[in-house]
Amino acid sequence: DEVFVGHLMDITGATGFIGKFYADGVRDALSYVNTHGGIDGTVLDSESVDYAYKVPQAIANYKKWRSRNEMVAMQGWGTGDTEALISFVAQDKVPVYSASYSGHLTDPTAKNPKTAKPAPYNFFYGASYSDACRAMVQWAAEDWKTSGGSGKPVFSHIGDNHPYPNAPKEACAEYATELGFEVTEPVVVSMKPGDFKAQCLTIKEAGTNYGYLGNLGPSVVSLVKSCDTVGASPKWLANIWAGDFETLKTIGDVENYVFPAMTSFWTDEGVPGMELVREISKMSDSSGEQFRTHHYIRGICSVYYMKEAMEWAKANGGITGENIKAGMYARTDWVPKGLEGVCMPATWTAEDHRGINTVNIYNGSAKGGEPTVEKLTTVTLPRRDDWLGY
Amino acid sequence: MNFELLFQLLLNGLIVGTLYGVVAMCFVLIYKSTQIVNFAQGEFLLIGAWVCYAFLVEMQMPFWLGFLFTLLFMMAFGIVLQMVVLRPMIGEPIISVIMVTIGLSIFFQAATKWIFGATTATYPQVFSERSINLFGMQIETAYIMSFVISLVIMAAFYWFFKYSKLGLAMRATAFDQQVAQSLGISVKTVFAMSWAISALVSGVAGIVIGMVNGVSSALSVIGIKVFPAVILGGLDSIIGAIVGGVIIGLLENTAEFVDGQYLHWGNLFSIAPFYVLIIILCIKPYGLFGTKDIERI
Amino acid sequence: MAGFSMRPCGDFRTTYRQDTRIFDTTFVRNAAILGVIATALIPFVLDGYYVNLFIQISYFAIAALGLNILVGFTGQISLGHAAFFGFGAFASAWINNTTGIPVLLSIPLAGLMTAAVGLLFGLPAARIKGLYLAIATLAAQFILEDFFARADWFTGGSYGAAANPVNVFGYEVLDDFSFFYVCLFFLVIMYLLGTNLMRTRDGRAFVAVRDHYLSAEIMGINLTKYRLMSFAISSFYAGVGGAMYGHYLGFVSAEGFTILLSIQFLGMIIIGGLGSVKGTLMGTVFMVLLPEVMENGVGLLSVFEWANSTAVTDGLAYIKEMAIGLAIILFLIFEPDGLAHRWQQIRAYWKLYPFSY
Amino acid sequence: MSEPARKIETAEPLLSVNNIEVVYDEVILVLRGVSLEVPQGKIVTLLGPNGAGKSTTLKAISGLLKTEDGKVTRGDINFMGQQIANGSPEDIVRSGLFQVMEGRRIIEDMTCVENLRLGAYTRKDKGVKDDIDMVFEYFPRLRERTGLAGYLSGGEQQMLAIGRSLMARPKMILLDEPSMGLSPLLVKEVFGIIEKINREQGITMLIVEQNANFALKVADYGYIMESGKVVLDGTRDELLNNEDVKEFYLGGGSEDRKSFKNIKSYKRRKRWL
Amino acid sequence: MTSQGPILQISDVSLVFGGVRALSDVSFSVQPGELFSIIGPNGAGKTSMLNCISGRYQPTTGSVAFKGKDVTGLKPNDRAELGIGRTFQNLALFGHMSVLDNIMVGRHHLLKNNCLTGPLYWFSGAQKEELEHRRFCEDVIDFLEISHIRKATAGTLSYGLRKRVELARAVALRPDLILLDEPMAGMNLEEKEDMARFIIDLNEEWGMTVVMIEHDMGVVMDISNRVMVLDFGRKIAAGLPEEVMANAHVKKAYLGEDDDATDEDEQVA
Ligand SMILES: Nc1ncnc2c1ncn2[C@@H]1O[C@H](COP(=O)(O)OP(=O)(O)OP(=O)(O)O)[C@@H](O)[C@H]1O
Ligand SMILES: Nc1ncnc2c1ncn2[C@@H]1O[C@H](COP(=O)(O)OP(=O)(O)OP(=O)(O)O)[C@@H](O)[C@H]1O
Ligand SMILES: [Mg+2]
Ligand SMILES: [Mg+2]
Repeated sequence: DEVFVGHLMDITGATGFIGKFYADGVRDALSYVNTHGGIDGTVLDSESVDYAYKVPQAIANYKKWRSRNEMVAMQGWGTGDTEALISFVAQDKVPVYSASYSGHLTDPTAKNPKTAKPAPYNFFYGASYSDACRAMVQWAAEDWKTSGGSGKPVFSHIGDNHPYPNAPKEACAEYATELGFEVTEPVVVSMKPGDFKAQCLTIKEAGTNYGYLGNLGPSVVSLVKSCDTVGASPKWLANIWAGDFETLKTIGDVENYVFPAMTSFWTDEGVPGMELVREISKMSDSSGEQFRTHHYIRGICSVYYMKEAMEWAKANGGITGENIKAGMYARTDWVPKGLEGVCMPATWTAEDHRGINTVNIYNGSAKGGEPTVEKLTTVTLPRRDDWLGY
Repeated sequence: MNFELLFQLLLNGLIVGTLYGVVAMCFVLIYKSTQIVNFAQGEFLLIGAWVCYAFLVEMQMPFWLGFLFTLLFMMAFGIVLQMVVLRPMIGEPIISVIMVTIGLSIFFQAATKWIFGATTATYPQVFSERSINLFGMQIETAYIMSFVISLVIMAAFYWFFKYSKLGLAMRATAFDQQVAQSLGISVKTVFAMSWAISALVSGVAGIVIGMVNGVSSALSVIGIKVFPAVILGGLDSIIGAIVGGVIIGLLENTAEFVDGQYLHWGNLFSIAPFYVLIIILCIKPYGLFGTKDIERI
Repeated sequence: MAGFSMRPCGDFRTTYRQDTRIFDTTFVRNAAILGVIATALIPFVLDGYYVNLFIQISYFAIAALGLNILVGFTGQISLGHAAFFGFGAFASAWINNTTGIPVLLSIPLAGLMTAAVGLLFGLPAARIKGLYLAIATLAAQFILEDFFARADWFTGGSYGAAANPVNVFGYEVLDDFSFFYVCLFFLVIMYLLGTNLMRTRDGRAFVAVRDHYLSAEIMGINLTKYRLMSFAISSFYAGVGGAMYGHYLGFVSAEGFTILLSIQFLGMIIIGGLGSVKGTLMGTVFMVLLPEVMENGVGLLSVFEWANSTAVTDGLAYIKEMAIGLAIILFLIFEPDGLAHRWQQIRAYWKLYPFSY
Repeated sequence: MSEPARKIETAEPLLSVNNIEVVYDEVILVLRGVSLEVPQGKIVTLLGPNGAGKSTTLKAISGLLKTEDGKVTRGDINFMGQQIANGSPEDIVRSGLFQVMEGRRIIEDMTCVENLRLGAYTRKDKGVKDDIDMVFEYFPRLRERTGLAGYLSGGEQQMLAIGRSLMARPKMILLDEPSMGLSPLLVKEVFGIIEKINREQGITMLIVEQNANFALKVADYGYIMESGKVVLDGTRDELLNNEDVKEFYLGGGSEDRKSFKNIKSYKRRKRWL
Repeated sequence: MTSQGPILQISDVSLVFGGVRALSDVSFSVQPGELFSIIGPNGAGKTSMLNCISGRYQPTTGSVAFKGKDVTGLKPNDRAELGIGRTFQNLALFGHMSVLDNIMVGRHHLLKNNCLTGPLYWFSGAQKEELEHRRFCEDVIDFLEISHIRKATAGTLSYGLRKRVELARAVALRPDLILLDEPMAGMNLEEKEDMARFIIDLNEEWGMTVVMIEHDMGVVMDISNRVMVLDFGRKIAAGLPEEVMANAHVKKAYLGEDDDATDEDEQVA
C-alpha cells in the first residue's frame, strides 16, 4: 500500500537560490526511503511541486493533494506558504514539515500570549530563527570579552521588513539587551540585491560590532561586498539560510562570517550518519561526487523525522496525520536511525514544538573565493517558557 | 548633524544614480522609438551580465574582448528578439506589446536561471583596484567606467534623435506607425534598430552591475527600480533619464541619512523616492524634461 | 454598405428595452444562466482541486474586473492593483477582528475602505496621465507594501493577520465546498453590477474619458471626477476580491501582494481583452489555469524513465516557467486584442455562416 | 447600371487596379470589385459619397490597408508593371508611390522642418534642403511656424501634409482629400500647385476629392464610386456634362444653382445603385 | 429661449500662445436664434475662438458671457451643462464606442443615474431613465439619418459619417448654443446639402442658436444670418453675408479673388 506525501519546493522563485538545495535533500531522501523498504513496507507516494514561492499556487497544490491524493503529511518550504497553510493543516490534521523556522510555529497550543494562532500541525527540524540568533548573540557576548572589546558591544539587526528576516528581530534584540549589548535601530536592507553602500555607511556610523543578517543569498552577498567597500566590517551573524559555502564563495573576500548549523557538514569526517547521507545523495548523483550544502542535509533530516514518526504511526493504528503527529511526540531526544551525528537529538511535545535547542556555531571566511569554515562553539539554550513560540 | 556622513552618502548617491541613469536610458530609447515600456529590461541587463561573465570566466577572455563580444552579442540578441517576437506585434495595441515584454521577462528569468544557475556569481577582478578613493569615499572602479560610458552614450543619443534620419524615423514611428509607414519608413527596421541599441546599452549596464554586485537572477529587479528615474526625468528625454537617475540616487541616500540618523522608520531608503516621485509628478506631470502631450482639439 | 452592425440576420427588436439587454438574444441569456447553474454543480461533480481553482478564479476575477474598469474602460494603467487587493484582505480581517462585524458584511465594507484608499492614491490622476500615471500607481504599490509590513495595528505588521472564516447565519464556512458558493455568489453579483455600470451613464463616461478625454470634457464630463471615480470603483473591486482571498486563506501575510501579482492582474485583463467584462473572466481563467496546465503537462513527462532524474526534473521546473512566459507571448502574437475579441469574431462568423462576410 | 471600366487610350497605364475586393477585420467587405487605371503623367480623380470606399481604395494601393486589419482578397494592383496588392507600404513608397493620408496626419511632436525631412526619408540625394525651401515657397506661412506641428491650425497642418508629400519626389502621389479644411484661397492655390507639379515634374496623381468642381478642373479622367463599386467613369468633359454628376457633385447647372437655404423644402435621394 | 439680450457675448478676447497671437481683442455677440458664421483664412484663429467659448482655452484677456452670465472661468464640462454643445474640426469621437453610445454620452449631464444607482439597474430606476433618453437619442439618429449605423463602432466609420455622428452627439446634449467647426469639410455637394438642411432644422425647428465655422462660401452665404471674418486673430469684418462678401479686404485676404471673379467659384469653393 501507499501513502501520499506532498512536497512544496521553490526552485525558480524568490528563494530558489537555496530552495533548490533543500528540495534536493527532501527528494533524494524520499526516494531513498522508497527504494529501501518504504515505511515498513508502505510506499511513500510523493509529488514535488515547484510553487515558485507563490502562495496561491502553494495552496492550490495543497488542496489538490488533499482532495485527490489523501495526503497524510507534507514537506513544506517557505514562510509565506507555511503561514498561509497553518489553519488549513490544523483543520485537515496534516502535519507539515516546513523549512520556515519562525518561532511562533513552535507553539502548538498558543501558550505564549504573543502567539497569534496555534500551530498544532507544524513541525520543523532545527532551531527556530529566534533561537539560532540567540545562540549567536550568546557566542558574541563571549567573543566580545575574549577579544578584549571595551564598553558595550553594538548589535544590529539587518534585513528586509518581511516575515522571514523579521522573525527573530524582537526576540533576538531582547536577548542581546539582556546580555548587555547596545542594540541599534534595525537596518532595513531589501531582499533583492542592489547597491547597499548607503546602508553600510549607516552601519559603519552606528559602530555596529555584530550585525545579524536576516536576508539570504544575493542580497546578503551585495550587502557584505558593499560594506567591505565603504569599510564597514562588523562580525556578521548570518541566519542559517545565509550561511553556506556557496554564499561565502560568492562573497569572495570576508573574514568574520558567523553562522549556525544544525547538521554535520558534507566534508565532516568520522560522522557515522554521513554514510547514509552519501547513499541518499547518490539518488540524484550516482557519481557521488557532488558537493552538498548543509541545507541539503537538513532536508534529509526533515524527511527522516517524518519517516520515523510514520513508522510509529503505522505500528500504532495506521499512517494518518494524527498518528504521525503523535509519533513525533513518542520519543525524546531522538535521532533517526542511521543519521547519528548528522541530525541532532530532538524532542517535540504536545505543548512545545521546539525540536532542538542546541545550535552549532561556525565561523566562515573566504579569500579570493576560497571559503574556509571552522567551528566556534556549540550553544545549548534553555527551554525558557517566555521563549516558546517567540 | 553628521556632515561627513551626509557628504559620503550624497557622493554615493551621485555615483549610483548615474548607473540608474544608464538603465533608465535603455527604457527611454525603446519608448522614444516604439512607445513601448520594456518590462523585460531587467532581464536584458541580466543577460548582458551573464554573457559577459561566461566570456570572462568560462572562456577566459581578457576583459576588453569579453566586453566587446558581449556588446556584439547583445546587439544580435536585440535584433533576433525583435524579429521573432516583436515584429508580429507591430501595429497591435501598445499595451499588448507591453504585456509581451512581461512574457519575455518571465521567459528569460527562467531561462537564465536554467542556463546559468540560481546562484550568484562574481566577476573576476577586472581593474587592478576594485575601488578607488574619491573625496574620502571608496567608490567601485566599475562605477567610474559606467559614468564615463554613460556620458558618451548620452551625447550620442542626443545627436542621434535630434539630427539623424533614422532618429527622426524612430520618433515618427513612435508617434504614429501608420503614418510612418506611409512615409516609406520601414517600421521593422526601426524597431530592430531600437531594440538592438537598447539591448547593447543594457549589456553595458548589466556588466557594470555585475562587476559591482555580482551576477544573480535577482539582478533584474533594477529594471523595475529605475522606473521612478525614468519618469522623473521624463519618459522621452535622454538627458532626463540621467538626471532622473541621479536624483533618485541622491534621494535614496538622503532618505537613508534621515532615516538612519533621526527617524528610524526603516526602509525609507527604498520608499522615499516613491513619495517624492508622486509629489514631483503632481507639480510637473511630464517629469522634469518630458515633452507634454499636445492637447489640441 | 456591408456589415455595419453585426447583429444576426433576422433578429429584429421592437423595443429599446430589448436592445439594451446584457445578452443579445434570449438564447445567449439562457446559455449564461445555464452556465451559472452548471458552475454551481462543480463541487458535486469535480474534486476539491477544481473547487479550489474555481475559488481562486473567482476572487482574482473580481479584482481583475476592477482593474479592467480602470485600465480597460477608463484608460488609466495601474501597476498597483495587487496592493489594493492586499489592502482589502487586511481591511476585512481588521474590521472583522476588531469590531466583530460578520465576515459577509466586512467583505463589502473592506471594499469601501479600499475604495477610499484607491481614491487617495488616485488623486494624482487629476493631473497625471498615461504611463506617468502608471508609474505613480507603481509608487502606490510600493508605499502600500511598505505600509503592510509596518502598520502593526492594522495588518499585524510583517507577521500578518489572521482572518476568520465566513460565517453565514451562524454556520461557519470552513471547507472549500461551502466557500465555493460564497465565491459564486460574489462573482455573479459583482459581474452583474459591473455589467450594469458599464451600460449606464457613468460607465459610458469612463469609456469616453478613455477614448477622447478632451471631447469628453466638452460633452459635459467632469474629467477629474471620473478619473478618481474609476480609481475608487476599481479599488472597491480589488478590495472585495482581496477580502475574499483573505478569509479563504484564513491568514493574510504582507508577502503576497507584490508587483508580480499586479503584473499578473494586468496579464489577466490584457489577455482577456481590455474593456470587456466577459473578457476579464476569460483572461482570469487563462492566467489561473496556465501554470496548472503547465504543471500537469510537465507531470505527464514523468511517465518516462529519463524524466525522473533530478537534473531533468529541475530543468522541467524552468521549462514550465519558460512555457508560461512563452504561452503569454504566443497568445498575444496570435490574438493581440484578447480573448474577448476572438470570441466576438467567432460569433460574428457563425452568425453570418455560411456567408463569410 | 455600371458601365464596364473603359480603357483610357494610353498604351500601358502607370497604375492599374483590377477588380479588387477588400475586407476589413476578416468580416467586413468594403470594396466589391473596383477597377481603375491611371495613365503615366495624368491626373485622375476619384469621387463619391461618404463611406463609398475611396480612402479604402487608396489604402489598398499604397499598402496601408494592412495597418488597419484590412486585406485585398481578390483582384490585383499593378504599378509600373509590378504586382503590389498586399505589398508592404515601405516597398511601395520606395517604388515611387506616395500617399497623402486623409485627415492631415502630421507628426505632431515634431517641428515643420522635421516633418518635411521625414517626407524625404526614402530619398538618398542631396536636394532635401532645397526642397524644403521649395515647400516653404509654396506655403510661406509654414516658415514662420517654428513650434511643434501639433499646434498648427487645421489648414496649416493640411499644407504641411501636402508639402511633405512633395518632399518624397515620387513618381505618383495619391492624395486623399487635399482641399479639406482649406480656405477658398488656399484651395485654389493647392490645386494650382498640384497642377503645376504634375506639369513640371510629370508626377502622376490620383486624387480623392469631395470638391468635384476643382478636382474635375485639374483632372484628365474621373471615376465615381458608390458602395464599394465604381459606378461611372469618363474623361473630364464627359463627367462635367453628365446630368447626374452635375446634379449631385457639381451643384446643378451653373445658371440656376439651388440655394442651400431652400434645400430644406425638398428631400431627395438618388443613387446609381 | 426667453432672455432678451444676446445669448453669447464675447468681449475683447485675446489669446496668446507663446509668441503666437491667435486672437487679438475680438468682440462680438450672438443673438438667440441666430445662425452665426465665422470665416477666415487658415490659422486665423477661428477654432481658437470656439475653444474660448467652449472652455477648452482660457482667453489671455477678455471675457465670455453666456446667457448673460460670465462663464470665462468655468471648465468645459460646466459650460456643457449650461447648454453649450460643439463639434470638432479634427474628429473627436469616442472611437471604440458604438454610434449610439457616443450619442448617449451627449445626454450625460441630463441623466441622473450614477455609479451607485447604475449598477442596480433594474431596481434603481436607471433602466427606465436610460430607456427614456435612448428614445430621444433615437429621435436624433432618425433626424440625422444615421439609423443604419447605429450599432457600428464609431472608429471604423468613414470620415463623412463620423462628422454626422459628431453632430448627433452635440445635438443630444440639447444645447441652446451649438458650435460647429467646419461641419461640411470632406463632404460632396449632396452631403453638404443634407448637412445644410440639418443645420437649418436645428436652428429653426429645434431652436438652437448656431455658431458655425465653414470654408464653403456657398453654404455660409446661403444659410447664415450674420457672418464674422477673422484674419490673423483680428476681426476684420462682420455683418450680413452680402455686406461681408462685398468687403474688399475680405475678398483679398480670404477669397483670393479679383473683383470680377465669377459667381461659380464662390459657391463651390
Ligand atoms: N478599419 C476599418 N474597419 C472596418 N471598417 C472600415 C474600416 N475603415 C473603413 N471601414 C468602412 O469602409 C467603408 C469605406 O470607408 P472609406 O473610408 O474608404 O470611405 P470614403 O469613401 O473614404 O469616405 P469619406 O468620403 O467619408 O472619407 C465605410 O463603410 C467604413 O465604415
Ligand atoms: N494650443 C496652441 N498652442 C500654440 N499655438 C496654437 C495653439 N492653438 C492654436 N495655435 C495657433 O493659433 C493660430 C490659430 O489657430 P486656429 O486653429 O484657431 O486657426 P483656424 O482659424 O481654426 O484655422 P483653420 O481654418 O486652418 O482651422 C494658428 O497659427 C495656430 O498655430
Ligand atoms: Mg475617405
Ligand atoms: Mg480651425
